[in-house]
Amino acid sequence: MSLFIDVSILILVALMAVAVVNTKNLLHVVIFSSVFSLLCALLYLLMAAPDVALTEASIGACVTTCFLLSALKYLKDIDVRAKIDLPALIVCSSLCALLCYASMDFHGYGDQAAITNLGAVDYYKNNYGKDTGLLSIVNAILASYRGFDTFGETLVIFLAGMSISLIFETKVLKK
Amino acid sequence: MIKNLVILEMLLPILIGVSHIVNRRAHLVYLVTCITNVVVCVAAVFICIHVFQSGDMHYYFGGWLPPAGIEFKITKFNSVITCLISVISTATFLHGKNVMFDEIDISKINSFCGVFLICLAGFIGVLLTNDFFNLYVFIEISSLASYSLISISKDKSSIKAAFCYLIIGSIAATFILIGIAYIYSASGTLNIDDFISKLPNIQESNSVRIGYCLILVGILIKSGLFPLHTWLVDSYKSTNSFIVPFLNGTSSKIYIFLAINLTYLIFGIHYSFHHLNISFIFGAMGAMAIIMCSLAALYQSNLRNMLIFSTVSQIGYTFVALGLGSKASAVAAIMFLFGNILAKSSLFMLASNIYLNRRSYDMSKLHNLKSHMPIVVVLFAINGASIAGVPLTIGFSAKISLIIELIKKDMWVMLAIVLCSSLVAILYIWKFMETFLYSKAGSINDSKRKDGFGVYSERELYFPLSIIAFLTGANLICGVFFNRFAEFLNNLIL
Amino acid sequence: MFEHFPYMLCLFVAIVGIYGIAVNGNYFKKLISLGVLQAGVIMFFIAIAKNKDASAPIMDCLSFEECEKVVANPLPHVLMLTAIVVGVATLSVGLSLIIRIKQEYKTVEDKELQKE
Amino acid sequence: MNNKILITIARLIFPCIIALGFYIQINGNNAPGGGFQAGVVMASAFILICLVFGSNFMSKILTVYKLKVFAASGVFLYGATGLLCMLFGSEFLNYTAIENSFFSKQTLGIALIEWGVGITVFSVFTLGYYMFSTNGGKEKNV
Repeated sequence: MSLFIDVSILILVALMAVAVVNTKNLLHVVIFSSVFSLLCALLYLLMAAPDVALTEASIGACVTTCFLLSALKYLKDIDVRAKIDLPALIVCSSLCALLCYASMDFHGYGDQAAITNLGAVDYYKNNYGKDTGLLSIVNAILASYRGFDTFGETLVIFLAGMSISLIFETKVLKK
Repeated sequence: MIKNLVILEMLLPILIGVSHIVNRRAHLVYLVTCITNVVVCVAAVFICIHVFQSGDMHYYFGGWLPPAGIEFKITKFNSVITCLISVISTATFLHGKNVMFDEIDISKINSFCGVFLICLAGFIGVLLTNDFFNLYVFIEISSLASYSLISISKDKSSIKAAFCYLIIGSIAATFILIGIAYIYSASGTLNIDDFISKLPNIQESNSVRIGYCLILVGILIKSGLFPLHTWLVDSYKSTNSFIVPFLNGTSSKIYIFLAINLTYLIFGIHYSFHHLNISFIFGAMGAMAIIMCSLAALYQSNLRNMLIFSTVSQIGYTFVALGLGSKASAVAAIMFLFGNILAKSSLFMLASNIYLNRRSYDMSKLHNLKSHMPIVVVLFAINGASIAGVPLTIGFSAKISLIIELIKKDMWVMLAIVLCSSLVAILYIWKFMETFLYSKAGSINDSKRKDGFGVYSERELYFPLSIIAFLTGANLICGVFFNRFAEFLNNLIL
Repeated sequence: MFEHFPYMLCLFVAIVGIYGIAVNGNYFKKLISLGVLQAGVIMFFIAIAKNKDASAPIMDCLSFEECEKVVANPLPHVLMLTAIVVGVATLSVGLSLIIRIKQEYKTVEDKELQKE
Repeated sequence: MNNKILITIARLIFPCIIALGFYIQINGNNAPGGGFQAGVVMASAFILICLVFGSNFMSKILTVYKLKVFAASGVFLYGATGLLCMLFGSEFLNYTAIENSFFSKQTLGIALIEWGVGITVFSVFTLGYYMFSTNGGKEKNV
């Protein structure tokens, strides 16, 4: 039953993705991308990933939509809709078929005997409490086991801030 | 103690780069960045010596052992490349004081130097890391930093080039991420050594094969191989000339290192050349790169465009050497890598100095350079010779070892391509050498030249030229002692 | 075949993102399609991490043996927190570049920008 | 934008959002939350102020330079915590070195990390929105 719910939400998300890509008016594209992010957040919640759902909802829906809407002030709304581009369609569908064929080797969706559940994850499950004293395993991995990844990611955010201020301040008015 | 040096080499540029936001005095920021670069260079050399004496070094972040935590693995190969990257970044910074203050306005220099240092730390991270997802994070750090570095220049088309580079770079990084997803789901681990030990029993599965191809495609896009090189040409053509030697020496060359690492060290020669035949891909794209871009370089009248197209054709040589699938061909590819990093970065530095003197890259304005800047012309000749493959330089020894490999594998068509393209390389280098040496009748002679609107004569550029002379000297030393250099490279890859 | 269906849908969303980047001439829509591509990849990772009727990887006590429960694989969740934030960082840098392009070139269409 | 309704609502909501942000930050150890989500929630509070009261009012509270210094201090806090662990003789980012009686096992180091991330995310997203809405500080609308 839960597989059926996940698949139905996934189909909804896929339809919304097609809508985001094919809409003509830019304002509609921004609204659709916000709805797309919200549906993704719901999907992650159903797939037992509340941390990722909270992040996707807050970053994907809230901040990205604020940035896009405030950037729309500079761009005019109407854009000509691209007619169906056949070569691109063929290449993309063949790539999709190739990737889907390769994903047949995966463990089934939700299969607990998957190889990804052995190895490092067993180590995390057995001594997250002894090592870090946190209840949430995700935050234990995020902060201490793979803390260097999070440091790199903080750097990415810092770089985004610096790049925005570098790119915008062209002719800074001397006060 | 040496283990903490690895972290110093990695963390010092980040913390100093972050702290540049606070102080606004441009000259102080420039000085501090130069010192940081020199310290990183010295640390890299120490680590390199230590690794050569006592074998590989492992650094476990947070004290967690590999399958659980993230690990840095410093082998001979990546410690030597780290030394080279930090030498190039130090040389760019020490040489580029006039160029930087000329091209970038004062208010942006402190953020520029901050982003530059974080970009350097990102490149060092890409080289040293031994964890797939950490590799993706550092690729993202270094490319996000290079998008904003490229977008700063007086020419407005650099903004458009930076945006195209952002879109193509993000697609490449997302391909690498999908590849990591396939490899993670097939092997269950993110650690590279762990994956190598698990590879034999999951070789047959499709997801490892597709994951390998996706990561390889992402790396090829980022390294600027021929059909996927448009972002590289546009962004180097329009960006400020301070950053081009650094990016040419590091950004595309690091992804060539990743390609060598992926095909020869992680997946091994047997898997990549017998299970899936990538020698055809490398050979075909490399050959196209050599033909198309050497001819394109021939028709350029702009000095910098010529250098950019010759860089793309040099990348083609490296991938032709990589496509042959034997250890000796990998050594030839690394030799091309060394030669291109040293010679091409100094050529771009020379071009920026010529721009300082003549205020243009166009051939019509570069006549009779020998009377004003004799040293620049001599250095241009030596480095051009290394690119074209004239004896006593790294370029020559790389071409010779490639030709030997081609003859061994009796690929006569490829041999013909390599030979005639090195002839074309000599032609387009000589075309610019000729304009430097002889003054055209109608060209502006020195009496009428308007000195003074920011034109630098050679007397003011002695210090930058000594930096370039140091790089050229390294190039010559490695070229002259060819056999010791080849044997040194041989034991890089065990 | 049916239990691999979620993976295929996630990959379909990623491919729709790539198709959007290739087809749309407007730089703004290219950037949003890039966001769709990255969202597709994040879904793909989270689909790998799912276990049958698993709950969130947040435990009730400090040792796994005492409060045993079927838990989703926490590692891809951590990776995807990083991937989401990287996607937003790239999007905001791309957006600032688009605004500068609009101010310098007065247009954001690919065809008109190629002419220069 | 001196619309009375919006201003009164904004005055009411702002402290609640900030409180929610702090809750997510502090409760990150035992519930879904942490540095990134808390930083974004607090940034959305300041985006609300920028929308309702105009960016002039906003630039009085948090100028661009202050936001940049906040972002730099967040990353510095992260790096300094890692270096602190190295000073006590263990590897980079190994928080067992800075264990404390009040905080159980590694929670002191993890709390410092999360605060560093929260500050950086908050200041970068607020700076980003301010830059987008006022075109880099040049068009300060009301």
